[in-house]
This record gives sequence, C-alpha cells and structure tokens, in this order.
Amino acid sequence: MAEVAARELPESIKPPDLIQGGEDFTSITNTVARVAEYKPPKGWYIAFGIAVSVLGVLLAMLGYLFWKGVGIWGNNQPVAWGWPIVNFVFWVGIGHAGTLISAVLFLFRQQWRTSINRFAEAMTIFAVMCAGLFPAIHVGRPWLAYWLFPIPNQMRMWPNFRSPLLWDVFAVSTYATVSLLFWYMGMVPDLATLRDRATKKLPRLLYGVFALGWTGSNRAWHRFERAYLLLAALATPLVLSVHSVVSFDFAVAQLPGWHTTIFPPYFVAGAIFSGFAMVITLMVPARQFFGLKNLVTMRHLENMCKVIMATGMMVGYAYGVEFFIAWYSGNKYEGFVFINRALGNYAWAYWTMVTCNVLLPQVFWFRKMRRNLVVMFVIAAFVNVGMWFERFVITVTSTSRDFLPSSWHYFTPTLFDAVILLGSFGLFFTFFLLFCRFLPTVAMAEVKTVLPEAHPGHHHQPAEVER
Amino acid sequence: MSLFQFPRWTDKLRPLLGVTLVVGPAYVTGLFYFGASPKTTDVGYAPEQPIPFSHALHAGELGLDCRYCHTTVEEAAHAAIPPTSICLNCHQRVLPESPLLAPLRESAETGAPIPWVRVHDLPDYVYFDHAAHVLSGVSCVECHGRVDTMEVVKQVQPLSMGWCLDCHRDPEPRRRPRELVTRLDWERPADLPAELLPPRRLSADENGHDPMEDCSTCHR
Amino acid sequence: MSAEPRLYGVLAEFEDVDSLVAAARKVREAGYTRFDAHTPFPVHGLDDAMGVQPTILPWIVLLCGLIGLGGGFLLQWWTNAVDYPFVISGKPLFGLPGAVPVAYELTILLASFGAFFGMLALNGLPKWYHPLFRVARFSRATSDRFYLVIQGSDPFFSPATPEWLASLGASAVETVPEPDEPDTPPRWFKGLTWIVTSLALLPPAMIAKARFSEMQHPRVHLVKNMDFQKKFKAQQASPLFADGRAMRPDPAGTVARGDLDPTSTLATGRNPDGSYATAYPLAVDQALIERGRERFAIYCATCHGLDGRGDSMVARRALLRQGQQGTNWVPPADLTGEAVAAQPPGRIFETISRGRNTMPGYSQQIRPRDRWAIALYLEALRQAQAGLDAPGDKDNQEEAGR
Amino acid sequence: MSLAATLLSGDKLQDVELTRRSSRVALLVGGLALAAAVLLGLNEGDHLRRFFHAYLVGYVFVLSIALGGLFFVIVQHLTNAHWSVTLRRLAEFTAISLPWVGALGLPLLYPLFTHHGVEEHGGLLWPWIHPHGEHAELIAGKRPWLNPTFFALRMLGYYAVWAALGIAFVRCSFQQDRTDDPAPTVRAKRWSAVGIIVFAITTTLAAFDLLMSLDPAWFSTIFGVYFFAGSVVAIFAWLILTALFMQRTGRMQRAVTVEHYHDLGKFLFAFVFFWGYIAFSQYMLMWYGDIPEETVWFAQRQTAAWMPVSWLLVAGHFVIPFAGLLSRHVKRRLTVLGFWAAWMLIMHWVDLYWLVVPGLDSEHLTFGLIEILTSAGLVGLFVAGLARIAGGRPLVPLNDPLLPECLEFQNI
Repeated sequence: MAEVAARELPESIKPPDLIQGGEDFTSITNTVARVAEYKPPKGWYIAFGIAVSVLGVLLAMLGYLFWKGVGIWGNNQPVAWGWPIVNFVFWVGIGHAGTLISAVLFLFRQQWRTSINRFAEAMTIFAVMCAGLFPAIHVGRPWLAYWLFPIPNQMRMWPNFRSPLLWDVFAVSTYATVSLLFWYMGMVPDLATLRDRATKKLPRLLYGVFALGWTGSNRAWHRFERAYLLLAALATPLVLSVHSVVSFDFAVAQLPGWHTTIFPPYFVAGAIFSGFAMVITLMVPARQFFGLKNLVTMRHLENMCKVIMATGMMVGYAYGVEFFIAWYSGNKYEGFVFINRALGNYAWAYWTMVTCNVLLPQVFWFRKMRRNLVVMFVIAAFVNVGMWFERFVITVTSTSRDFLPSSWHYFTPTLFDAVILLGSFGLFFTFFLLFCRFLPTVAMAEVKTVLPEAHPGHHHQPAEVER
Repeated sequence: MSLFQFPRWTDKLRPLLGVTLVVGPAYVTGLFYFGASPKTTDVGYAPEQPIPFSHALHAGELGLDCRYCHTTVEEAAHAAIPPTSICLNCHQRVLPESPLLAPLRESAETGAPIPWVRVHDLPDYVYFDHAAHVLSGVSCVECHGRVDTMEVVKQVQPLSMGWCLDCHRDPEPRRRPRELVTRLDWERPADLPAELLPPRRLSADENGHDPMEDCSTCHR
Repeated sequence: MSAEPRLYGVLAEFEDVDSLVAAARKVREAGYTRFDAHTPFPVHGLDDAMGVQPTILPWIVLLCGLIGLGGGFLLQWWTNAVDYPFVISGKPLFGLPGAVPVAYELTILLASFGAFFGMLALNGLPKWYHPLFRVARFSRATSDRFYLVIQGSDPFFSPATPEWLASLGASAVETVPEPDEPDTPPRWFKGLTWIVTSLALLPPAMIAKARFSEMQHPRVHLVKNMDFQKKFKAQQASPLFADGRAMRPDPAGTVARGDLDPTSTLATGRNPDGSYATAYPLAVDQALIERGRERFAIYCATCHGLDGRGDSMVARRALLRQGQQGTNWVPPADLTGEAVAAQPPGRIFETISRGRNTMPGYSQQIRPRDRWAIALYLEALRQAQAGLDAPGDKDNQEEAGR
Repeated sequence: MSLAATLLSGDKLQDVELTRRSSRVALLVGGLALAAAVLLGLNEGDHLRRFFHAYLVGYVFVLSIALGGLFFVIVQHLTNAHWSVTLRRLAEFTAISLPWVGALGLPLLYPLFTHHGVEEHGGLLWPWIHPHGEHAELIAGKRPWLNPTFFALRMLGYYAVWAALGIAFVRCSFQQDRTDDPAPTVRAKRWSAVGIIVFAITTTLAAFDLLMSLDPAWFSTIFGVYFFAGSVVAIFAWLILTALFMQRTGRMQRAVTVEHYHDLGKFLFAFVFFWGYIAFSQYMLMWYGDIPEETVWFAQRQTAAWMPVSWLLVAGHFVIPFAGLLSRHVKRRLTVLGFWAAWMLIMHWVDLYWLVVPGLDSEHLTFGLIEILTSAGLVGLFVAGLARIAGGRPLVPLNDPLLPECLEFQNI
C-alpha cells in the first residue's frame, strides 16, 4: 500500500488539489466569512453604484413601457417575437450553469464544484429573475400576467395547457423555485456559521432567522445530505427540461429554422455553454476582489474552460447537423432559411454567432490559454455575446423572412429595446453584488468536506453487497 | 458583552409559522377571490339617477311593457334608453309641473339628453346583443333581475364572464316562449314543452363545436 | 424550586474528526440513545458510528413527486378537456405528449418541496432557540470544532457521564443547563399578534359589507384601457358634435337601406291623391294580426287598455292625480267605439304615427308595418267584441288585399 | 510489479482457455443460426428482403454495443474518471472489435448493389437505390449523398475512423499494462478530446446512413443523438452483464465491487432517462408540428400492427426500467441489476427493430424466427470476436495510475 500512495502522478490525470495554500477548517471559515463581515473594498461600492443606477434606468424604462405599451419596441409583423424573447432565452440560458454545477456535477462526484457552486447558484437565481422579466413585460398588459396560472377566476377560464408558452411558465417558475430552494438549503449551514460569528445584534438576528436554528447536528446533517442529494437528482432532469421547454416554444411551430427536432438538446447545451461563460465572467474578478484565490483555484477555472469548449462544440455540432439536414431534407423552405442565415440580411449576426461560439473557444485547446485569466475572461465575454446572437439569429432571421415575401421585414431594435436589455444587467448585478456582500459566497461546509482531514482515518469498511 | 440570543419563547413561533404558512396563502387568495369578484365590486350598484324614476311604479304597478320605453331591444344589440319624448308621451299631461321632473322639462326645452347613469355596463371588449338574446327567449329578468319591483335600479347579477358562460353552456333552463320575455314575474313551469321555445340562434354543430363558447362570439 | 438550574445535557468538544467518530461509537455502544454530534460539515462514517437509521425522506419525496405527476395530468385533463373543452389549433382536448411537460415540471416541483420541507420537518427546524446556543464555545460548531452532546434526559445518563465523556478524548467537557427563562411570549408580542389579526380581519369585513350592500359608486375598473376603449357605443356622449351625442341622425333627405319610401302609402297612410288608404298596403294574414295584438299590448294598451276601451292602469292613476302639479289628463278614446270604427285604416295609421288631439305620435316607437298591424288588430278587436268575423277571414281576403 | 498485482493479489485477471472455448462455441452457434436464417429467408421468396431487414437490426445492434464501448473508453479518459478503471478493459474489448463488426457488415453490400427488388421497393433494404413512388423526385435530389458507391465508401471511412480510434486508445491501455510510467494514460487522455469529436460526427452520419435513410424522404436532426443514446444504454447494460459473467465465472473477484455496479446502474438509469428524453423530444416535436412529411414516419409505426411495439418501447425502454432502476437498493443487488441490464439490452434490440422493420411492411408485424435467428447469429459472431480479442489478455488495466482510486471509491 505504501508504495502505491507515494507515487507521483502527472498533473493532467492527478485527482485535483481543490484547495490551495494550506487552508484548514478555521481559515476557510475566516476567508469566506470575512467577506460578509467587513466593509467591502471600494470597488464594490463603485460597482454597486453603477449597477443600481442601471437598475434605476430599467425601472424607469419599464414604467414608460407600461404607460405607453409595447409599441415602443421594434417588434412588429412578421418579427413579432423580437428582442424580449431573445433576452428571455439568453437569460434563462445563463441561469443554467448554476444548477448544472450544483446538481449535475454533484451527481457526477466532481468535487471541484464545491468552491464555485454557491456563486453559480446565486447567478442562476438572478439570471432567472431577469429572464422572467421579459415574458412578463412582453405580454403587453403585465398586470394580467397572473392569467397564465390556473387560478379559479370569475371568467371561469383556464390557461391553454396545449400551448408551449404555458409549459414555459411552469418550467421557468419551477426552475426558479427549485433553484431557490437548492441555493437556500445549501446555504443554511453557512448562514449558521455567519450567525455564530456575528457580534452585532442585527446580523445575528437576521442570519439567525434564516439559519433556522441550525446546530450542525449529525442527525440533521444526515437528512440534510439526503435531501441535498435528492434535490440534486431532481434538479438535473429539471435543467434538461427547462431549456428543452424553451426550445419547444420555437420548435413546435412549423416555421423553417424553428421546427427541427435537435432543438431540445441543442438548447440545453447552449444554455450550459453560456451559463459557464457567465460564471467565468463573474468569477474571475470576484475571486480577485474578495481574496478567494485559494478556494477558487486555477484548476476550477481551467475545468470551466474545458466545459465551455465541450459545450461550444456541441452547439457547433447542432449548427452543422441543422445545415446538413436542411439540404438532406430536400425541403426548399428549410434550405432557404439556412442559406439566408449564412448569406442573407442577417449574415453578420450569424457569423458573429459562429465566431464567438465555435471558433473563439477553440483557443482553449491550449493549456496555457485555459490558465490565462485575461484570455478566459475575454473569451467568456465573447461567448456571452455569441450566445445572445444565437438566440437573435434563431428568433429574428426565421421570422423576418417568412412564407410571404410581401411581408418580409428587417427587424431593427429601438432605443428602448437596447436600454431594457442593458437595464436587465443592472438588475442582475445589483442582486449579485448584494449577494457577494452579505451572503456566504463559497459553500464553506462543503469545501471543508473536500479537505483530507474531513475524513475519519483513511480506511474504508469493505462494502457490503446486498443480495 | 453578551451576544444576542433568540429567547426561549421563539419556540412558540413554530406552530404560529406553520399556521401562517397554511392560512396566509389561503387568506390572500380568498381575499382576492372574493374581494375582486364582480359579486363584490359590481352587484349592488344602484346609482342615484337625475330623475328618481321608479321602475316599480311604471313597469310594476302600471304594467308598462319593457319595450314601451326600451324600444330597440328586439332589433338591435343595444337596448335603448328612452329619449325624453317617450317620457313626455304621458308626462306632457301627467304631473308636468312636478319638481322631480325638472330635468325632463329642461331636456325637452334644450334638446340635450337627460344624463341617465348607466347601471349595467359591460367592458368595451365584450359584445352583447340584446336582440339575439331576447329573440332566443332569454328574458330580461335573467340579467337585470326583477326590475319591476325596483324603486331604484340595481345590478343584481355579476355580469362576469363566468356568469355568462354558465348560461351559454346550458341555456335551456333559462329560455322561455318569446312572448313571455318581458313578463318578469313569470315562473317557468317544470314541464314547459320544448316546442314552445323559440329556435336558438347558436347551437353546437355535428362536431360538438359550440359557437356559444367561442371566444369570438363575445369578443370580436 | 431549587436554585440548581435544570440540566440540558453535557457537551464534549473534540479537535478532530477521528476522535469524534471514535467517541460517538463508544457513546452508542454504552447504550446512550439521546445524544448527538454537532459538526461544521457532514462527517462520513459518523452515521455508522452513531447508529443513525436511514431517513424516510426519499419516500416522502417519491410520494410528493407522484402527487405532482398525477395532479399535473389531472389538472390539464380536467381544465382543458372537461371544465372548458375547447379546440385549439386542431389539437385533441387532452393529448398525452402535450400534457407531459407541465406534469413533469409539477412532479419535480412537488418532489422538491417534499425534499426541502420534509427535511426541515424531520429535523424539527426551524428552531431558533436551543440551549446549546447559550454555550460560548459551541459557536465553533459551525466553523472548526466537533461536539458530542448527551442529553440529561437519556435513561443512561448519570452524574458520572461528563467524566466518562472526558475520558473519550474530548478536549473539553462542560455541562449545559436548560436556561431559566420563561417560554411564554412577551406581552408586546401577544399585543402585536392581536393587532395583526384584527387588521387582517378588516379587509374581509369590508368585502362582506360590499357584498351585501348597495353602492352609489361604480366598480373599480382595474384595466381601464380594456374596459373603456377609445370608441363610441350607442347612446354615449361625444364631445365631437354640438349636440353632444355619439349617435348621429340620418342626414336630411337620405333614406337608409331597407327603409320605406317616406311618401308611400305604407309610410303615410294616404293614397297618392291625398285620401286615406282604405285597404292595407300589406298582406293581411293571421301573423299580421298576431303582430298587431302584441304591439297593441305594448304601446297602446298602456293608455287605451287591453280591451281598447280606455280603461288602463295609467288612465286610472292619472285621473287620481288630476289637478296635481299641472296634471291635465284627458281620458283616452274608446277604440272600439263608432267614431273609430268609421275611420279607414289609413287614418288610424296616421293617428298612431302623428298623434291626434292629446295623443302624442308613436312614430319613433312603432315601426310603420307594426302601425298597420295595430290598425288591423283594432279592426279584429272591434269585430271580436261585436261578435263578427275577423278581417283576416277568408271571405274578406280579396276585399282587404290591395 | 504492477499495481494490480499489489492491489488485487490473488484475483484471476487473465484466462486464456475459457475465452478461447467460448469463442469457439459462440462462433459455432452464431454461424449455425445465421445459416438457418439465410435458409428461412430464401424460403420467403422475396429475394432475402426480409432477411436483410432482420440482418440490419442485428448488425446495428452489435455495432451500437461496439460504438458504445468506444464512447465509454473515450469519455472515461476525457473526464479523468477513476471509478471505472477496472471496468474499462471490458469496454476496450468491444471498442477494438469494431473492425470485426465492420467485417460483419460486408453482406450488406448485397442489398446495396443488387438489382433485385429495385423496381417495386426501390431497393432490397435502402429504397433510395432506385427512387420510386410519390417522393421519387425528392429522393432523386439526394443522389449526391445517397448513392451506393458513396454510401459504401462512407461506411469504409467510418470504420477506418472507428478502428483507428479504438486501436489508438486500447494500445495506450495495453502499453500501460507493461510499464509504471503513466505516459500512455496521459497520451490517451490527451487524444480523448479529439476522439470524442470525431466519434460524434461519424456516429451521427452513420446513424443517418444506416437507419434514417431507410425512409429517404424522412429526416430528423436529432436522429444521431437518438441512436447515440440507445448505444450508451446498450454499453452500460452490456458492461453490467459482462462484468457479472466474469465474476460469476471466477474472474475479477476483487477488481469489481458493488460500488462499481452501483455506478454502472446509475449510468444505465441516467441514460434510460436520456433516451426517453431524446425519444420524447423527437416524437413531441413531430406530433405537435403535425407536418405530413414528418409524421408519416411515426404514422407507419402507429398502425394497428405496429402500435403495440411502439407502446412496448415507451413502457419497456423507459417507464418500467425507469421505475425499476430508481432505487439505490436495486443498483446494489447484483441479480436484480443483471435482470435490468438484460432487459435493457432486449429493449434496445426492440428499439432498433422498431426503427428498421416497419419499413418492410407497416401493415403487418413482421416478427419470427428469421429476426431472432439473424440477431442471435450476429451476436454470436460478435461474441466470438470479442472472446478471441479478450483471450489471454488482462481483463483489467494492470498498471493504470488511477487504479488505487478506483478500488477505493465509495458511493455516498
């Protein structure tokens, strides 16, 4: 046994050191809790100021939108689904990484997730909030959005459950709810840590209320872990379903360019792709700011780069298969749509998308690039742009050239479109910065389990086979 | 310095929390369900009119037929509010100097209509056709109630979509022979022969598709 | 009451996982049942050492998931295929593929609720108060220390327990008292509860009042722009015209489609030479008489009475008011009398249309064809009262026809 | 001394005789079954049309297992997985059987190039050989892709790529057996990223060619993923069964523990779900879109004769095994797990049968001895090849650097 344990493995296949810098239980608690306990760096205030201002602009714009109506947008026939739906799909996609990291990687025993999952889950929730905003304001009379839910009413009407838009309502709201539960439940032990460290009354009261009286009891941990595993197991098919349902919005229609069977897995891959890109975009500066470099290591970032490359390739695969089948099907409408995408009036958008989503991530083949913070930040930003354009290409190119050439129309967004999209980032970052400031940004309890000293001894009982 | 600790009585909060979690949503839902229901907001609306016209006297005691004043009800979607001249048919000679009828005199002189306050008002996105209903044997009383007993006209039915649908899905019990449509006090006998009922304007086709429930029947 | 505070249990602190697990195993082997370990993270192997039984949580989750699945299908089937069946885009009222997504999402939603709330309920959370929180050193239980607690209520607990626990490798052992404080909520809290409850009862009371009382004010329209659209409906006011009416009269000199020629006998009751029409310009039949009877009952019987003799509720009541507030009632004519009987139908028609003596004209209430029908009915009424044949009878048919 | 010798001392990890013997038995049984099927097929008097449909089912069945094995090997390297090290060799055997599987495909050249049945059906197996019927013009437009010569060349290309991938990865693994230096494993890992891309493209196109072009007017962009999902289900079922077989016959006693089975079971469960997800997505979108050119394919499978098979697939390939494999106890009870693995393999065969045979005659359910014997024969020949490859070779990677982690891991 001894010589086995002593062997030195090459870096690329070695089980990763997930925590660096000789951290132990105490120092992990200190590192993470310090963020919430002390005044944040000046940069935080500047960023928060900007975010809140942008959020203010969004709210003003929304007020104006409600006052004037959706006519202030660029949407019109035949591009009735323009900018707001693009933004919706974009934000929902970003919201996928959180639950993927939390749930799917948890099930795959990818322990490197422990340092980043809290971050990613928070991002998910705020992204889903932004996503939910767009369909809500897109219905025209947002105060009637409750009609989407099957609530008994004096009209004695029910929502039309055969509509994919209603499936969306259920999928996205379920996703938001489950993500919130998952995030909050994982946070309860860490909130208890903050509670126990707090010295002032108000933080102690507030953290205490939300920590629910967690004592770290092992009997509670037992059920907690089982609940966490079950939630992960439930959230995994949920992640698959949410973007699949979003893809159904398009794919059940008979519009060429929308109606294609690969949409569900293709959208899921794209969602993970953009979600991971967003995690990198946020994580690179955040670990720098809050001194989390030993917990969120280069290894984490490198792994995320690999996931980006893999999902980028899956998206590229879908682009390719769509093109091939557009020809193979012999359907001239399908063929036209794809030729139009690549060479038509929105070719610039199409090639932006291909460049950002398929070509640029190829630099991650090189280990050096995967470990270069600037490179990964820039590529991740481009992927965000590219994935926004993917939704734009799907939504707009297909509708702007529909079956009736006389109604062809070139969609141009208005200033309000652009400002509302920008404003949604204000919403996102406001919440995100508040999260960074007041909540445990790293799952302390989980990170501690990754340390070697968290495991009693180094021996195992022989597994019992149940027969 | 002693740290803040949750006092022991907070344990008592747990059942309270549980009750709130169960009762709270039900409370809010119920509040909206009942509070925003037309039965709360609309039924019972009995505004003061410029002339205290009594339907109980005119339609009830004097036995004026509804159509004497609301002349278009059998022909048009809209059941007309009578013009001043119809009032004057009688009131030229009956109580012409009554102070209560001052607005009537004024209207007759100036030609400006009397500003009657509308009681039964559907939202503008609803198309309602009085003629279609009346000719199909739906009595005034089904929607307006016993106007012939009202001193002041009051809304007695919610006029909500669900209420409309109740009848649209099962209209037969609410239909009557056409000549009895304005007989507000008529009570339907249990064994009313179907052949006495007027033919229906709309009914389900052979595929079971019933235009009575089409969106575009009322929202057009 | 003794001054000695009641004992909650004994708390032992451990520096590392190994000694905690070993101690937990010994505590269990010693027969204790009411004990627990408190750790900053889940320690694997501790369940085994403590003898923690697998939780029933998965079954709760499964049950909740199945309720979600069944409920989801049931909801969609009942709402879309039973309660409001409606064909949309040629889809069946309830199609299994189309019902899968929502049922699927509800399965996951309810199962997740089961996992989360089930975990909380099984763990007895939230429980903000705990005697252990009063122990200063226990605050490290959520950071970097490991604790074992044996409750004083354990049947095996004895005064020697703390000492024995110390011998298991604990770095510190201390007894935890049950804090001596009341468990009844303070008065301000009770007061607050009362106030909140009373305030909460206020809206339902207002709703109840609104339900059972009359209102002067029209309903609150939440969606004004839909309830009141920018269009004019019949008999609404309009600021666009001097008379303030949205409905416009026909322009002078025009005849609406389907309207009568205003100079015809049908519209005037007179022949082209100016004499009263003596015959009906319409086909005289039973239906026309019936129509006449109906219209007569609506418009004429008001004053003239159903028998046409002038005895009506209006006439009686008007006579009671005679002289009051300018009432100057002239009893209506007896339509069955000789004077009226002598008049040709055209003259009756004209009387209805334009009025005569104190009778106002009814041209705006009664359509021309209906006026003819009333004139015809009058004839029938008279003949019926005189025991004669109705004018629609076969003998008179040719004579009456134009 | 190898790691395995230290960690698994006393375990039987190599057995020349038994594999040789089973190879011979499988060859004999397979050959006889196939011969009998040919005779029965000739007896049908349809120029072997039914036989070749049955042959394609069996052939794609073994191909999907072999491809699944290749995928398993690549993806374990790609993710640096340690749980699967002792199982990887079993998958590697199926991966390098791909050239042999390719050889088993040679009889399919007959329906590709013969002129029998061309006039009435468009081809003995693939009807685009001679476009006919209402879609003749449409199908003729696909001639640049769908013509026998290019088809055969493509197949050759796919097999060249698969063989190259299989041999490359397995050679690394064999080299690792002989040295303590982890370089071969590192090399395999490095190539796995490229390998998975090449694998994805070739498998997709092969699925389009072999199966989707059976109805050349029909198309579905998800079809490659659908075939892939079925293949992965097949390989996990196959690995469970082979591991059980090895252990029940006294080999690999310590190398494979219940933890490994538990993980295999989890993946089997996951991919049963994944298959259901992909199959549902494909069905749902066509059902909802309701465009005749797409629904005709499902309509063929929802005739009175084929509807029961469609329902069998929904229940047997998804609902029942999903419920059956849900519990962790099932995955740790080897007999039960083995039952579900066998069940899934059979259902995977039904899936392929459902893809291929309705094209033969959608009015009647064509199922009989020919179908059974052909598939049995092909599985026999496949197993014979596998046994020959495995014969004498170590059954686990003896020196894999992650072997200790593999033996240590425990499910929570």
